[in-house]
Amino acid sequence: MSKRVHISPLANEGMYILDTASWRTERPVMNKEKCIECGLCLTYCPVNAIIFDENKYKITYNYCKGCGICAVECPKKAIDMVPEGGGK
Amino acid sequence: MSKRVHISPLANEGMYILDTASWRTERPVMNKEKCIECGLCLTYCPVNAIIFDENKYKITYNYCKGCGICAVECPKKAIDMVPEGGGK
Amino acid sequence: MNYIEKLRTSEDMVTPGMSACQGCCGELVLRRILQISGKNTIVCVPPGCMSGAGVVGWDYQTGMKIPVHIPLLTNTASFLSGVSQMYQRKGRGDVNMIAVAGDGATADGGFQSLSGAAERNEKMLYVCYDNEGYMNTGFQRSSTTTKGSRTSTTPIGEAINGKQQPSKYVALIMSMHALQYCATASPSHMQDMVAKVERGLAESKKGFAFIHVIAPCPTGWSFEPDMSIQIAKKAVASNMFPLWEKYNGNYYITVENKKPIPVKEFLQSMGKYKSLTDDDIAQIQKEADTKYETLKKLASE
Amino acid sequence: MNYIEKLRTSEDMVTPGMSACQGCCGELVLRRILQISGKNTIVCVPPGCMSGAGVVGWDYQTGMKIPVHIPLLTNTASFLSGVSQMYQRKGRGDVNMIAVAGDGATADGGFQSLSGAAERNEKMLYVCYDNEGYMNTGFQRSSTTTKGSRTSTTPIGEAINGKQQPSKYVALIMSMHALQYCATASPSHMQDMVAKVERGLAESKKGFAFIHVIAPCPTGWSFEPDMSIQIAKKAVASNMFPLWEKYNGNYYITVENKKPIPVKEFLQSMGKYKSLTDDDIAQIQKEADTKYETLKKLASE
Amino acid sequence: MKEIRLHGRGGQGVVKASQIVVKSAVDAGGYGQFIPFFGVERKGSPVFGFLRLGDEPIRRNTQVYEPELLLIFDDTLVDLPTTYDGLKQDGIIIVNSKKSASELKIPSQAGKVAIVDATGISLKLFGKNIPNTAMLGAFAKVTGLVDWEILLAEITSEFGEKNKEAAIAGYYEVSIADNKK
Amino acid sequence: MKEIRLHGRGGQGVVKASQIVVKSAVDAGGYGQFIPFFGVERKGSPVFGFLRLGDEPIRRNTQVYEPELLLIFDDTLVDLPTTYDGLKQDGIIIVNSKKSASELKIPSQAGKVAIVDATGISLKLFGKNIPNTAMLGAFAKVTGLVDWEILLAEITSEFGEKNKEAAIAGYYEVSIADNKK
Amino acid sequence: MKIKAMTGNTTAAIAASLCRPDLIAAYPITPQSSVAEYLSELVHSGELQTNYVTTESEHSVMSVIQGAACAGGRTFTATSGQGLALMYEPYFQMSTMRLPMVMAIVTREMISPCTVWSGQQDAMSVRDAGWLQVYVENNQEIMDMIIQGYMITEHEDVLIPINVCYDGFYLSHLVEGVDVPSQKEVDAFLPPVHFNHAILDPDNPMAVDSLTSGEVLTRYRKGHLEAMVKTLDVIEEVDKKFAKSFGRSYGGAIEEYKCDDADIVLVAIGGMTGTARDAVDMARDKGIKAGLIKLRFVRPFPTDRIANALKGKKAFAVVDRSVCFGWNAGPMYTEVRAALINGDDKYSHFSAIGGLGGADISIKHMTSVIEKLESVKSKPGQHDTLWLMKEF
Amino acid sequence: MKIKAMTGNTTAAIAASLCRPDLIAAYPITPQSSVAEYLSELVHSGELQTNYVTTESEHSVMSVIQGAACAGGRTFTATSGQGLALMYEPYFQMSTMRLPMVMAIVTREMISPCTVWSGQQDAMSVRDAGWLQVYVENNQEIMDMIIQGYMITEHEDVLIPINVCYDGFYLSHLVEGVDVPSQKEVDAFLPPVHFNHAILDPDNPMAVDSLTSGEVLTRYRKGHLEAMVKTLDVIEEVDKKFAKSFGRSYGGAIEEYKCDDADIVLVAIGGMTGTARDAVDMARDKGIKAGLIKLRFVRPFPTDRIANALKGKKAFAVVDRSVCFGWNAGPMYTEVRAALINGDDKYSHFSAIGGLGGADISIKHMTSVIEKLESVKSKPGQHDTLWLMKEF
Ligand SMILES: Cc1ncc(C[n+]2csc(CCOP(=O)(O)OP(=O)(O)O)c2C)c(N)n1
Ligand SMILES: Cc1ncc(C[n+]2csc(CCOP(=O)(O)OP(=O)(O)O)c2C)c(N)n1
Ligand code: SF4
Ligand code: SF4
Ligand code: SF4
Ligand code: SF4
Repeated sequence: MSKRVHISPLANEGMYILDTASWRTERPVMNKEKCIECGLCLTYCPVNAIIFDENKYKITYNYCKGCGICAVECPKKAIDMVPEGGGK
Repeated sequence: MSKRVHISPLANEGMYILDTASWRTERPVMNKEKCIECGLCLTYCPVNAIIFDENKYKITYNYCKGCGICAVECPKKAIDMVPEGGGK
Repeated sequence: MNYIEKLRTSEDMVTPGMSACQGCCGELVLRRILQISGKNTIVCVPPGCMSGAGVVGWDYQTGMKIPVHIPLLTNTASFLSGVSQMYQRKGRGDVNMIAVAGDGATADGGFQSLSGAAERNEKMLYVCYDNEGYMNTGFQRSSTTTKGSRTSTTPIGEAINGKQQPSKYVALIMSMHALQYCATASPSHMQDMVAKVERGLAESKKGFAFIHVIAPCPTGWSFEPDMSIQIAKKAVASNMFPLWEKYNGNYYITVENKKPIPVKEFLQSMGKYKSLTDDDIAQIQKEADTKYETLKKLASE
Repeated sequence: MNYIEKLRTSEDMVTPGMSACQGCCGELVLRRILQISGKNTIVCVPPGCMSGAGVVGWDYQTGMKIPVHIPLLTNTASFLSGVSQMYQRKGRGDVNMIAVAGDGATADGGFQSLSGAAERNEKMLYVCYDNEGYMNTGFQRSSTTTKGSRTSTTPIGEAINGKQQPSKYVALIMSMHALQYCATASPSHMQDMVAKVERGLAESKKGFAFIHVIAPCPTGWSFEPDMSIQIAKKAVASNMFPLWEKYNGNYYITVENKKPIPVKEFLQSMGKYKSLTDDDIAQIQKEADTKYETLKKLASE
Repeated sequence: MKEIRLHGRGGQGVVKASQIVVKSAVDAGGYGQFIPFFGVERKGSPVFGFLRLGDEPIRRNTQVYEPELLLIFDDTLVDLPTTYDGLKQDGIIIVNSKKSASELKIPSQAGKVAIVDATGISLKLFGKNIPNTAMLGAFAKVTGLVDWEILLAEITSEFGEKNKEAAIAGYYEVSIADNKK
Repeated sequence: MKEIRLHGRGGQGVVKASQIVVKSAVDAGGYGQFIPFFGVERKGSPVFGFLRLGDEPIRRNTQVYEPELLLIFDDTLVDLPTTYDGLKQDGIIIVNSKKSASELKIPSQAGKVAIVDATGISLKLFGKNIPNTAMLGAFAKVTGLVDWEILLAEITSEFGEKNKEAAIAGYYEVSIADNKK
Repeated sequence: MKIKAMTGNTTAAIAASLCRPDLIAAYPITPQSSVAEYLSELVHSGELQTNYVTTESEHSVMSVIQGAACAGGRTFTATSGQGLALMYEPYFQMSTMRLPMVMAIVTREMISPCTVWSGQQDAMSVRDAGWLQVYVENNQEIMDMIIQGYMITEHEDVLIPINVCYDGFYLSHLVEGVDVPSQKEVDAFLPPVHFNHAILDPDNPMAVDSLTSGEVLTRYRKGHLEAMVKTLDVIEEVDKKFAKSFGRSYGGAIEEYKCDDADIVLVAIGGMTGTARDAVDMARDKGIKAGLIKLRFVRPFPTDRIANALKGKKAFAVVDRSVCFGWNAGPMYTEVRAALINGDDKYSHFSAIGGLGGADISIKHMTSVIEKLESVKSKPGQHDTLWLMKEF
Repeated sequence: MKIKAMTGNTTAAIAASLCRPDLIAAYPITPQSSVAEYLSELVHSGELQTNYVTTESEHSVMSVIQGAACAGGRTFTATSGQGLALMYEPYFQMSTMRLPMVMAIVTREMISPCTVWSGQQDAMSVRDAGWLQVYVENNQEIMDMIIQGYMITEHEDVLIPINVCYDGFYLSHLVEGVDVPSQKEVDAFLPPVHFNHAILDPDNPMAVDSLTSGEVLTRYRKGHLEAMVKTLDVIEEVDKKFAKSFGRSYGGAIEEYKCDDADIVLVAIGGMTGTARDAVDMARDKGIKAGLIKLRFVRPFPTDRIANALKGKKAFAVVDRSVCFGWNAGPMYTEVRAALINGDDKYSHFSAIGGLGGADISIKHMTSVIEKLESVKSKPGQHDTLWLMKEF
């Protein structure tokens, strides 16, 4: 913890980030075959764990909480929730 | 002033009445000839200085402030505002 | 009994000599409401001209024949909620619970408390007498003050001319709460007002009733005291202050206004609008039209 | 750029790891709004789940890439008014001023402050994410909680069953203020929501913009986290949460609902309504119908 | 330092008049202080004010209990028990009235009594009873406590020419007599 | 008086478990006190609790810095520097784990180490990881600080039969070993 | 009676419900929320027959209650921190209208910095708003003082509302055994509500809180202050009555612990007192002649009892869980000093401040206070404020 | 400079406008209203270029200002009584966020009983909310302390908001000559606003008021208290600077009047001080060795200066225009007692309370205090509270 005392209470020493990935009991796995790149999963992911990279939608797992919204909302059922085998 | 001290601030020793009649510079005078006993003056008098007594509308002067509303609102112009000659 | 009979036979609950100004519609409204509600009433009058005029008494002398309290500017509806709840609890739901509050206590300082009580549908009749300003402290602007109006905090000046924001239409806002009864009234339309107070009281036994009454103020608005009722009439006639009510979920325009007079006629009848430009007047006209349009839509089948 | 392109190319302003629950729509809404507004933004997040989840930071670490403050539960709109006024004064009217506040901070504790800022037409975009309760303190009832809902202060009991009062429809109430822009939105209708946030931001440069967003809460409402968007969809489809906006004084229903599903379908998809009787449901149905009727009237030409 | 108490009714301009006296005193390089009484100010209700004038800074911040001078704007007020209260031995009373000193129940300790029909002046000039500027004229004449020219200038700049006239009328019309014991 | 510290994660039932221990102690006529740690309680974030049991009234109202016993509901927590902090010489550690003592980096001052797969028991019985009642079984067995019958009764009345089963499983499955120095 | 393990908040809720309130209004706030929740459960289940009002804010909570009290009702609420702050306007009016009630303050640190945790800053900062304030040590005392509270506040010589203040989290969330009296026992102890010295009632019309002149207002203020003085006796009287009925006694406005032969004395407030007891005992074991004053009532301030308890001592320190901003010290330290002006002793003394914003006050902290006292006891005068910071 | 006769409220408005505030927010309340009105006139006429915000309540006034201060703005407001009470929640946050500003408190008695008149109860009761508070004697001091106030509050060692408290009606409506500095003179004295220690700015993103742990919060509190201590020096420093520029000096946190050889001392606060000066002089004329301490700053409390000023005196009394409910005395009397614990003197002393709810404090009242002091000066110890009631 920084020993600096500001005059007013404020925070500007880096980002406060919680390890939300550890909450997952299931992880969303995208079936690239079925995916039509509609992007709905990205729009609905509360965590912004889904990114658009090299013209493809991809799930990242650093913060994905495993809520399963993407799987439910995917119109092509291209995302499966599979039990976590631990780790990220 | 009463020397009684209540526990909580409260007032129950008679009515607080201001001498609003003394404000009058003009007094409303009703012309009984013109009056059709419609009662509008009574309904509009903010002070309730107009009463209905023995089937007639009458102006009382104990508290009448002399605003002149009754005179303006009387549909028959039966009320005149006349300069106060002092006294009630 | 017609309304005039009612008024002439009912007892005045307020001290005969209270120091509201000559021609004050606030005084008129206060007396009428309490005449209708009678002795079996508890009334709250928050800080404002009415309480300032002595109706809550001075030292050990009271200003009413009925129990009266001056709550805070900010808590009339919640204070009265507590009283009302206790009376319901005691099985004394028959007692009328009435608040008579200015626009400041209603739409500004006490607005949250009011909205909360409406949401809880507390059993009371809350009447706002709207003189469009904080009169008791010297006519400062309130949220209900009409745009362009001169007040002591929105004076007429070289740089800024009167109030800059349009009026907050507190009646319509309140009507969008799930309350029991909501209405507007004008002392100029006494029959309508008496009927609404009676209905409001009846509905207040079931839930929250709100009545918004226009209360022209000769002192603040700058007109002769004898013109109060005339001014109120023009407010209605010009749709600056349309008369309507809402109950059982439905809106009704109670005094239809087929041929409204131009707002200009209303505005020019008093001093506080004397520096309005034609543009200002056009804008106020538009607001009045829109207001009435909205009400008509809401009141449509 | 369509809305999906916008969302996939814009930067997330919020800490990647915030502790909102799995499937929380509040988090979704917060991230989306700030993605759209971008770096040139100052945001206020009053006490509630979002600030509690870490977006205002902890000790010396911040939770956002943009300036963020946690005002009081009671003063978000007025605090932000002050910030906004200073930025106007500095000639920096380009900076987006955004509040993201729960229903408690909006319709209850902060309601007066909100109504006041709307009346002054302060330049800001105020977004209420409505999860119908005080979630951060453990799902107590709020004024927007739907009638019959179980909350931790309106539990299901032998004597009293859930919340007793209907929901306070804060969007419609706010729309009756003379504000710049007012809308409702749902995360399930993302395109509509993005458009409204964009319009709201544009309008916020001229005055007060208010958006009321439904934010289903798996934890408080008792449903599986993956159903959040489905629930939001049903809220819209059943007219529990119709989508509309008001600007330039006109109301528009933005997502017309010709064939609404019964509210029962919505209500039964979660635990908090599990003790509703058929009567309760019928009443909620009626309220939803009335709400939609009112909106249709207001939106009529 | 002179301690003066003013009595009037709401609407008669007691406060404004006193402020002008203080301004005049200050403009002349002297010291003055005025404290209005803080009741429920309503039209017609009795109004008090406490005025002090002197050559040294005035420090006390309190009401006047033992005035050397009473300025009474409304002769109906002489019936109130408090009006003459505390008047110093040989104190001066200036009263707006058409009545005579005896009708006004002037207390014995008064030295001088000055009577002016300020209401009459006001009604003549303005058509209503705002006696304050006429009273100021009488005050200047009777006490000499303020510079007459400065006072007139202040009155003119604050209220205009008509009021200057009223002040001048008050100055000349006031009748001063020793209080017969 | 015994001072105990509990470590778990939000959602694992640390608070509930501790409350049951205190209840059991009180029901048995003894004294107990539990203070949960007051952080931002969110799912998955580390949770602490401070438990005291004794035969005399417990007066202090403070956290536990030098526990005689550590109850660890989640073995991932042993990596945090604070978990083993302050453990008394010859103190006891009860940990929910499948791992061995050496993998758990048990500190040298520990006397006894008790390991139970409470998560395994919970998953088997409930299909999810709520290890608290199994941990209570292990706790009862290892420490003897609460009356086993009363504890079981409390668990049953609070959580039902399934949890009673879990507690019993924990009781029997826990393996206790001396910490090799 | 039956001993049950429960949290401080549950205890408060049960205590309130045992006193048969007519009306409860509450608004949730950490760490008070579960009081509001538990009471709503009792009401929704039908166990408690009371009018329970859930308002939109604490300002309205206090206002609703004020209305109910003006109709003669017995009322209850609980709040914390910001809730109390938002209540301040009607809070001040409640006491100056002399309306009796019991309000629990689940003490919380004040914002800013942003916090939801423990500390007594909220209650301490409003101690000059005319209420009675008692700070309690454990859950049993929460129970007992809420019950006693109604007897005190409704006592005809008192008629001043009372705050029962207990530490947020450290008591509100602490579970321990509480001797819960039965409804019958409480009914036997506490008479039904009966005050009506100011009442809104069509059968007895009056203006409550008419506009008041300075002279008359001064009389009301004087009456209020004198009632505070009398309250000091009522506190002792009710404590004795309570002891008779329930067998527990708290010694009135302060409690002295091992003070008789002490030469250094610690003053503690609220939940930290128990910790201080242990620390004092430990110091005694080491031969240090330490004693303890538990400051229970802060309003009325027990000036004389404190001065007596400290008479002849060498040194004292007050441990505050809040600050007095303009004094570089804690508020109770300042007031204890003020209590000592008439005595003959020259003390060594200092202020200790700890436990802010959820921080703990540990045995070591208390011991450090005692050690500092021991080391300065022969150097009369004021010593630096001791900040009880991070664990050593 | 030019001497003009004006009311205290006009003085305050002009003083504020001379300090070039970025934003003013205000809500009318008796007796403050004309401050809000006069400022709006300046703004509407175009004379004053500031953002003037008229809110729906005082809670929002303080909140709008807080927002503006978080954007680096210099701000002003004035309030009274209930307005201050309603503001309490953001008021506390303003100081603990360490946001500088000047707020005039036009002191007013607190409700209930219902009143709109003078008294210092409003400001005194919130003195433990972290603000600086100075009480002034006359209109000139209103002018000067608002200007000094900005220099003090924005001083880098301070950064704590300040209340300039002046008596409602007795100063707010009092007319007297005030030396009004020119804009140029004020500009030369007061640097443009420059603080940005906590700022909401997209070019420098930070979280202002993040959630904070107890340990870190304690550091902020400690910093706040230490800044209060430093403020005592800053007050003297600014007073000297001001004297250099304007030729008027107030002596810092307290002013001693004829104390040197006094054996009895009166302590006065605010507008009553002038009356006390006259009473002291009159007593001196009668051969009574009376002196006076004018207590200017209440926060930070000038403990040492008071103790020094009273060193060797026989008796003192503090005249409070407010009450301290739990002490049967006035609040400043209590704190002055606390200031004296380290000295060797045995004083005769008592609390005097007067001027509540608009009541006057007359020369006779002050004289009665002096006479009582004279009569008890050789009887060390505490004497009964003296209520300054109806004129004798
Ligand atoms: C919290 C608070 N702020 C300010 C005031 C001062 N105040 C008393 S009456 C009043 C005006 C009330 O206006 P309104 O309700 O419109 O009534 P009116 O005077 O116009 O009749 C104000 C601002 C107050 N009493 N309380
Ligand atoms: C004056 C005040 N009272 C109570 C609280 C406690 N509190 C903090 S967050 C919160 C609930 C906020 O609810 P809402 O705005 O709906 O946001 P949500 O938690 O649902 O996201 C409450 C009541 C507070 N911070 N301030
Ligand atoms: S499971 Fe939830 S958090 Fe993870 S990627 Fe899908 S929507 Fe996002
Ligand atoms: S003049 Fe006015 S007060 Fe008098 S009777 Fe007519 S309406 Fe009433
Ligand atoms: S100022 Fe206006 S509202 Fe107030 S009493 Fe006078 S006329 Fe009535
Ligand atoms: S409780 Fe509800 S609103 Fe709060 S973080 Fe969890 S899901 Fe979101």
